[in-house]
Amino acid sequence: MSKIKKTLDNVTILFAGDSGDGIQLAGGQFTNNTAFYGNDLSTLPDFPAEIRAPIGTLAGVSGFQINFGSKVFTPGDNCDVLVAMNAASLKKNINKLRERGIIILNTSGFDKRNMRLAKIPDSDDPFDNFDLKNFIVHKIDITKLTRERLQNTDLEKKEIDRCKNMFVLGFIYWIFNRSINSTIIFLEQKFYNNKNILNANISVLKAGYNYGDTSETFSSRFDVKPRKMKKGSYRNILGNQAICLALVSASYKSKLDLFYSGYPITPASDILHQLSKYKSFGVRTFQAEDEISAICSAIGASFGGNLAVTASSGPGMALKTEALGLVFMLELPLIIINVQRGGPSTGLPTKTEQSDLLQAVYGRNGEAPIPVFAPSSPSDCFLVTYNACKIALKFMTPVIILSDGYIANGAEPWNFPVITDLEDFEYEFKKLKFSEKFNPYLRNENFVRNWAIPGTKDLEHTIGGLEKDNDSGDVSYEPENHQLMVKIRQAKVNNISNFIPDQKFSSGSTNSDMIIISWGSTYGVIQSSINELKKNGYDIAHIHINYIVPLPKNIEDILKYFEIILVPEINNGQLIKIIRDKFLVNAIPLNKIMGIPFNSHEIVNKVKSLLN
Amino acid sequence: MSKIKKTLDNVTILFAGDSGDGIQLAGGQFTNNTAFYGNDLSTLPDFPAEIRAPIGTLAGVSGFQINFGSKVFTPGDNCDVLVAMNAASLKKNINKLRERGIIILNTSGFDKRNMRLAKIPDSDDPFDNFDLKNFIVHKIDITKLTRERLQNTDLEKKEIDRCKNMFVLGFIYWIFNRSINSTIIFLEQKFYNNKNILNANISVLKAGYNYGDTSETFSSRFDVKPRKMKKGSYRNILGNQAICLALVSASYKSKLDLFYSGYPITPASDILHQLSKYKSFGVRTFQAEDEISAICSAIGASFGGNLAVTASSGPGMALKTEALGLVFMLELPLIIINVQRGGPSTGLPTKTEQSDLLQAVYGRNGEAPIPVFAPSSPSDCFLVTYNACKIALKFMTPVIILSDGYIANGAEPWNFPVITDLEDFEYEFKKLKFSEKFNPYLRNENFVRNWAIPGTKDLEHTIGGLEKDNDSGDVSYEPENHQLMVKIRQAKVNNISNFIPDQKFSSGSTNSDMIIISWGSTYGVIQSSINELKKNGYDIAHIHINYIVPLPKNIEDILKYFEIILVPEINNGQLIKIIRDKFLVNAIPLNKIMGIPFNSHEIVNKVKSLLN
Amino acid sequence: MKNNNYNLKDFANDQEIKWCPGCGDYSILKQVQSILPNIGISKEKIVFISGIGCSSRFPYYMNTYGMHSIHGRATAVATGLKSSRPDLNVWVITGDGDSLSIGGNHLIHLLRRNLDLNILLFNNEIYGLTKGQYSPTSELGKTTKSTPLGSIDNPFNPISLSLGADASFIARAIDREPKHMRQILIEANNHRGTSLIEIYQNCNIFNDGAFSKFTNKDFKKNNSIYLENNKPLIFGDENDKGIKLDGIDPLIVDLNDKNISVEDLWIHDQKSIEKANILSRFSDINYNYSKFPRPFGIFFQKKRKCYEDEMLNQINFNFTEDDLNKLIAGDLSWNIK
Amino acid sequence: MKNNNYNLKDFANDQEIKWCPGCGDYSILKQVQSILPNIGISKEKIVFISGIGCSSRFPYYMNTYGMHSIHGRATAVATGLKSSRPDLNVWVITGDGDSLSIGGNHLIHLLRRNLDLNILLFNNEIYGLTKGQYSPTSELGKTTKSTPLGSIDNPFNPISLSLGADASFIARAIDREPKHMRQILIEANNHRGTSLIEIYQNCNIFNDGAFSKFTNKDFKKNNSIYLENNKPLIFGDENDKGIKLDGIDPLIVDLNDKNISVEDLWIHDQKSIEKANILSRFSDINYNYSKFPRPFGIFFQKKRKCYEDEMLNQINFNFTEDDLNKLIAGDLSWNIK
Ligand SMILES: Cc1ncc(C[n+]2csc(CCOP(=O)(O)OP(=O)(O)O)c2C)c(N)n1
Ligand SMILES: Cc1ncc(C[n+]2csc(CCOP(=O)(O)OP(=O)(O)O)c2C)c(N)n1
Ligand code: SF4
Ligand code: SF4
Ligand SMILES: [Mg+2]
Ligand SMILES: [Mg+2]
Repeated sequence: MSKIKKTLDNVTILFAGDSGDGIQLAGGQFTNNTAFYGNDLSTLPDFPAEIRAPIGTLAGVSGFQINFGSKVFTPGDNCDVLVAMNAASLKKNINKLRERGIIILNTSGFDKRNMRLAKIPDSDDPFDNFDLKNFIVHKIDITKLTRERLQNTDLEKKEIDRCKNMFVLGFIYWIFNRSINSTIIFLEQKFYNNKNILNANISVLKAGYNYGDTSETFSSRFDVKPRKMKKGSYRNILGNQAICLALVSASYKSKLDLFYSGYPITPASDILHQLSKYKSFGVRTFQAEDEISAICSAIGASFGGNLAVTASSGPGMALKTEALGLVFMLELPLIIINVQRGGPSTGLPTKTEQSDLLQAVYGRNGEAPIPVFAPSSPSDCFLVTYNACKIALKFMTPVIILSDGYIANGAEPWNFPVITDLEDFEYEFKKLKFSEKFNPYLRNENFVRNWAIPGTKDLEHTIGGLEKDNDSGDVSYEPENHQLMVKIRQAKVNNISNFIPDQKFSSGSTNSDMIIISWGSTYGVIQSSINELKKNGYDIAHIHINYIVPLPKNIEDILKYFEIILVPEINNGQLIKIIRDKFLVNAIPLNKIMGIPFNSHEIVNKVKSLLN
Repeated sequence: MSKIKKTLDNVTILFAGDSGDGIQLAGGQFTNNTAFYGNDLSTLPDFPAEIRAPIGTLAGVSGFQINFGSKVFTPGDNCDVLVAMNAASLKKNINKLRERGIIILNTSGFDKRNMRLAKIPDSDDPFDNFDLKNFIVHKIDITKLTRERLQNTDLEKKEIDRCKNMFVLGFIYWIFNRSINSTIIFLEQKFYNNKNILNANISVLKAGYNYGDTSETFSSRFDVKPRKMKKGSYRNILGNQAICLALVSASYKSKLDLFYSGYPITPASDILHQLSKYKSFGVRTFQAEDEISAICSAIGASFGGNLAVTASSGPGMALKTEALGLVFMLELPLIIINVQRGGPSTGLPTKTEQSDLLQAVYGRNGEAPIPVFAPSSPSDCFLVTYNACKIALKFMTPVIILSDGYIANGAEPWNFPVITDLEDFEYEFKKLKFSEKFNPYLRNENFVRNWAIPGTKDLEHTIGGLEKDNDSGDVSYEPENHQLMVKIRQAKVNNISNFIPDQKFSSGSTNSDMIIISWGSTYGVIQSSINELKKNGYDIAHIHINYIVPLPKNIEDILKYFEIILVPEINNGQLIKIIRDKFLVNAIPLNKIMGIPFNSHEIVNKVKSLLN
Repeated sequence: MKNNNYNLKDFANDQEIKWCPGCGDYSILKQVQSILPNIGISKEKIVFISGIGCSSRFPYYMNTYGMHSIHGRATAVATGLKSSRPDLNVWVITGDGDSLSIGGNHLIHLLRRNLDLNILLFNNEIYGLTKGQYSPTSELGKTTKSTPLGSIDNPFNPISLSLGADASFIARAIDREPKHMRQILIEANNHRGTSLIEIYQNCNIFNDGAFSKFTNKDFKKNNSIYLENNKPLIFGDENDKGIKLDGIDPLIVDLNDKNISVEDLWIHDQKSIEKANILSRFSDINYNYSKFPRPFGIFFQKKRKCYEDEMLNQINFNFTEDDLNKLIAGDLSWNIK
Repeated sequence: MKNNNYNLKDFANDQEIKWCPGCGDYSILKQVQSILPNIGISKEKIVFISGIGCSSRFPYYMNTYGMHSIHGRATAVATGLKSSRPDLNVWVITGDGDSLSIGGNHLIHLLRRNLDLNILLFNNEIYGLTKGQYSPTSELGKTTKSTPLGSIDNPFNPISLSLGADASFIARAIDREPKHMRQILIEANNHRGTSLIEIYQNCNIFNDGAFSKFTNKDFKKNNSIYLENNKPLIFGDENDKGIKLDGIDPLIVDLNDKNISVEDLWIHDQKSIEKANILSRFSDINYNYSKFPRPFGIFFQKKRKCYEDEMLNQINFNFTEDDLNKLIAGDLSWNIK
């Protein structure tokens, strides 16, 4: 039976089900397939906070949202397609579906038990409890169909039921007119030593696909336009992955061994996990006893001449505060990554937030300015991390990278580089020239001190956290010297603004109606909001700040063209404090503190209210 | 022989010598005597950084400066009288003496050995190395005179030499026309079980006094005008002492046991030392294994219904960061005192600085606003600490007190209160009313939650650092609830501005030529600068902010009268960032980062340059 | 000593329990809830303080006072609470990561100070909450998320470490032996001083079967030995093996051997630090004891002064307002009239 | 093994030493500077890492590489340095406050991990740099600035604690026995693994005479015992006392007694963890050993794998740029042309 084909610009699908339903795997497979197909895309996983939340409950719902098409900035505000494997997942997500959106329901997930677990009142038809009239609903008994398909295998019921996600995936592939081959290859790798399970999964995947063909369910299939991407090699990438790849690349290009030290914490742990798989690339990873040991051991490694890195999140970053002061005083290179999560305190460990900015900028005893950089998307993590390594080594300074949970676990296509195309590093280990007197705190024209690593003859010296004399490097409590050193260390950091790119407009120009200033993971949603606003005739400028300390030199120049300055942040207003202090402009905040990203309509509405 | 008497408004004396010379003791004695005499006064001790720096060296010089008279704000910029017990102490301090100032020299401290240790070139007359022509110099062989006086005692030479400081003290008493009785009483207490030493000290003290009478040294004696103080009882007080007395008083008035937990660190340790002597006032002190344990144990005590307090400095404060987030989330009362020192990192442990302000205000992960109060002088520590306790208990919140090394160790007369006159406390332990449903996060009209302490029947509950539901107090990851809670916690802190005094002018009015904004230990020097400026016809307004988070409500109103706003700070510009951000005024910084306080001429010059 | 006619349910609350189905934590929760009705302490006097980890969610499920604090610091929080409120009955709930990784220092300091409280160390030899990294008790060579090629950290022996830190009560229990666990919980609570119980707890998601040697019917009796004070050390499928001390060296002996009599065996003596030290190394691969069974029960117990009592001894609460006024006035004050 | 013709002066520098005159730190500095010329390692390969405290100023006075880090963290810094630079010869300098109070956790973790470095723990039973508060090794009842009524914290026994943490080399020395100290320093440096030496150090300003029992000529021989491997435990003014093991219980015996022969005495065996545990409690008032002499020398030594070696074993540095390009490209990539 042939069906109508429609071509669309963008589609957002939300896969939802119990955390045991294999939602993340199905979502991940669809993402890879989509990327391969050439769509632009952005994803947002939503894990339950508990390791194994009780089956069937609202707390146990796992979600995976993907937005894909010809131009994509965010995982999508509302979704076009919602897959709900059980009652709880429908209850939790139904409000995210746009009007006339498509719902695919696994009817056996709506039995009495599931309804009770989802705390939905009893009724004859379970679906009476949902207001489905504005949606296109497809009820499929996926559980039953899967079991029927596998009834002649040796598998246990539990194993059979675990294949349900392949049915959904196959069906979705069919709807979007895709080949199932990428997933077959994946399954072959995953289950290469268990043929029974492999065959079952493939069989159900095909069943799902064929169900589309044979059933009367859909009256149309969709083609989603691929993105016109510039020439190059692409892959999908998560933010934490990109950080790891940047670190390994920086290690290779700088010819310094990579030493990574961390203590597990959500959502930074994956950096430790991934790097510990890179031992074949000369990477040392150290799971320290706590975050203090993590940063201190990294400081030790940096002293020894390694490219040293540590990462953490909220509470763990707080613990690194004292040692951050030390490494600042030592003037040793160090990369500190904060994958931010909802705070304060333990807060909302599995949710995203941008609320550690002021801590990064100001949160130390004494005058201790440290460069702070922030990537704007998963793939941008590569560039920002790589540049952070370059700056850390060139300027003998710690650099803080502020990522967040949304970037860390979100995926997007990435036009990845080859190693030879990456910029070279500029730093050197001090060697003594003939008859020179050595002082570890002697500085070059950029105020950068000598890096003399243990093992180098004749450069024996001791450094520490006490103030030191500018001339000799010895400990000094002299009043004038202290002031001089504070000013020099500040000047060194300020001077980095001469080595970072000038601030560019992401949208608009000095002639635009107003300007939006943003940083971190809000980049995508602001871009898509501005595009939407453009359709309504608004001309909005946007600068997205990747380098927060020091700021690019030309920001003041840019801001003077604007009367209306909006600063949207996923916090209670942090960057805006810096902007107002530095430039004395009446910037206006837009804040969302819900552990989740902005929706574009929130930005659009705010902009409209400011301009009308 | 009778001599001329002169009456002066103010005098500054700097006692200086080797750290073994008993300088601090002599200075302290003179201070008490001076206070008793009715002078206003302010003192500044200057300890060597080392425990026992090598005798006779520059690093070993110990100093004690006292400014006293009819109205005193600071320990004095320049001194009128310099006592120098050895060569190093003269070399180090000669630049502090005003023109035509008096130098009293202990000649035997200028022998070859002492000159060598002070790194002064050899010459026939040691005094050729100093440019003394602009001063009135009195050379006395104090060592010799002391030894002669005690030659008939059984004391060892070491013990005899240790009495030198009494000679100086006696001599100074004579110059300023004082009775030596207060010191005799002190000595009797100190050496009550060693009569030999006692008699020797008294004898030398008298010798010094008599030396003034009998020698031809001075042609005039001085009377320094007492301050017209308002009626009341007075004593001398150091900043750290005042904090301790405020805590004990607050404990008594609030009827809560005091639990103090700390880990030794300069210059906060004395709070631990002093409170541990107050066990007879129901005070528990706990020397924790580190600062993390110090704050966490205090949190435990607060949970148990104590008035809980912890104090530290620079590196130790940094370590408390994570737990500060916890207690903020728990919404338990806690006093955290930061006696600031020179930073960053270990920095300049024995020097003063105001550079932890931004850390106190912003240095935590997540949105965690905590009230920050700062005393302006040693005696002000009492009021600010007492008020911090009141606010902490009334609002169930941690409060950070920012003192500094200068306030901690500086002395001034204090018009102390009697307990009955102190304000009462407003807080209550929750008790369950009949058939009420209990929720620990239910709030009163000031957004303050219930304090239900273990041991209270029927109020069993668990609190923690995860976000919690506004209605039930249970853990909650709901987006809207998180935003609500962040806003409520912020509103609670903001609302405290309704319960702190309105900002008053310390000098000037809305009609003044310009305004100075300050906080912390700069109060005194700014006041004296403004007085000096007044003499030159300048009318300068001054507001000194004791309550930094939240700011008094009327600051914006005040600032709008001024075009020139100067913010002097002993850091690289911190309060000014908050002022500029909040009020968008082009405040101008004046910064000194030398580990020492401002001199008034630095302020005066800056003001003049701004107004001319 | 039954009090207030409590029963288990009085200590449970209506919070939804969020541990994975099958997690060993459930058993521990239940045993604690079972013994509390009988310890003679009113509910409102009982406080559970935890750090962060799966195990540390425990206080949420208790109908008592509780605090879910921060990672590794429950011991420090409890120290402040107990020393300022000696009237309370305080329990610390902690995991192997919480207490031995980030919280190691506070733990050993609490043990040496000896406050009268009970520490339940849920040892699952893994980080549960952060989804499966190795912990300081994970065995050498373990592959986990953070050790794909196997761990290279020699694990702590928590019992040896506690002995070294002068703990005054040290015991071990296991989730699958509820009766034994209840008995140990009661003894720990009766002990005046800090009681540390290491409880083996199966994390069926990230480290399933870590303790199957001691739970599997087929071989648990050969791999474990249950200590009873003043009783000989006997174990084995048929209670047919014993342990003897040859001078300072323990030997495993066969009780079927006619030359061996029960009288010759090592008699467990909870007061002996020397014996406790050797016992703590049983089955430790580092010390030639790998063939020995793993001991459960009370290793060591010692009377020692409690910190909070000594603190209280130094304090005087009976001062008058006048005393305080004098303190404020100091030694040297003057009046302006 | 003499190398590079170094002598003591090569390891001293021109920095002014800022310890108090008479401080025990001077002796330790000198002994270290004396042995370094002979350990066969070039000066530029030697690194001293310290925390904060009087003792921690040590690196400033050494003409080697050094870092004066932050309070309690020298062990953590050294862990990162040694594991990433196994070629270096690393020494940790720390005080009793630095290593056992704030730094206790990093210390025990370093001991269990067993990196090949040497820890010199300057134990003066006081906080020197902060001017005289009690430390975790101060004796019960001690009055100090922070304990005007006497301390109530049971002190750590650093040797027992280290044994509990699985240290692979544990020794004790004292500032006033320079020759013995040098010998121990050399043995510690020769040991592959973490060597902990507790060095008694007199703080003549804030805790003068804390160790006079072991330094005063009149009674030091009765109060201390110097351990030598494979030698019997003998001490006393006239070498007239010995220690015997009665089963598991040590006894002090009089060698003048004719019924006692040297053959019966406890033979020191550095490999025995059981014996080391008992030795560590000698003279400990908590355990009925208060009459026993305080041991000096090597308590325990054990061969165990070093962390940095195991780390290196898992690492491969021989990858190509192509391998790296493949890693970046991942399993699934595509080209847009
Ligand atoms: C300061 C800090 N660092 C890290 C974390 C992340 N974290 C939470 S629990 C945990 C370890 C859990 O292991 P364990 O203590 O053994 O408890 P379990 O979950 O196994 O019961 C970690 C590392 C945190 N919450 N806070
Ligand atoms: C984080 C932090 N807390 C506290 C201090 C203050 N402090 C410096 S040294 C020291 C203890 C010194 O004692 P110890 O380690 O025994 O060394 P000693 O001076 O006796 O050699 C303390 C508490 C600090 N520098 N940093
Ligand atoms: S992850 Fe492991 S320890 Fe945590 S609740 Fe699940 S089974 Fe229990
Ligand atoms: S205070 Fe004590 S430990 Fe510190 S240098 Fe002086 S004598 Fe040595
Ligand atoms: Mg665990
Ligand atoms: Mg010490």
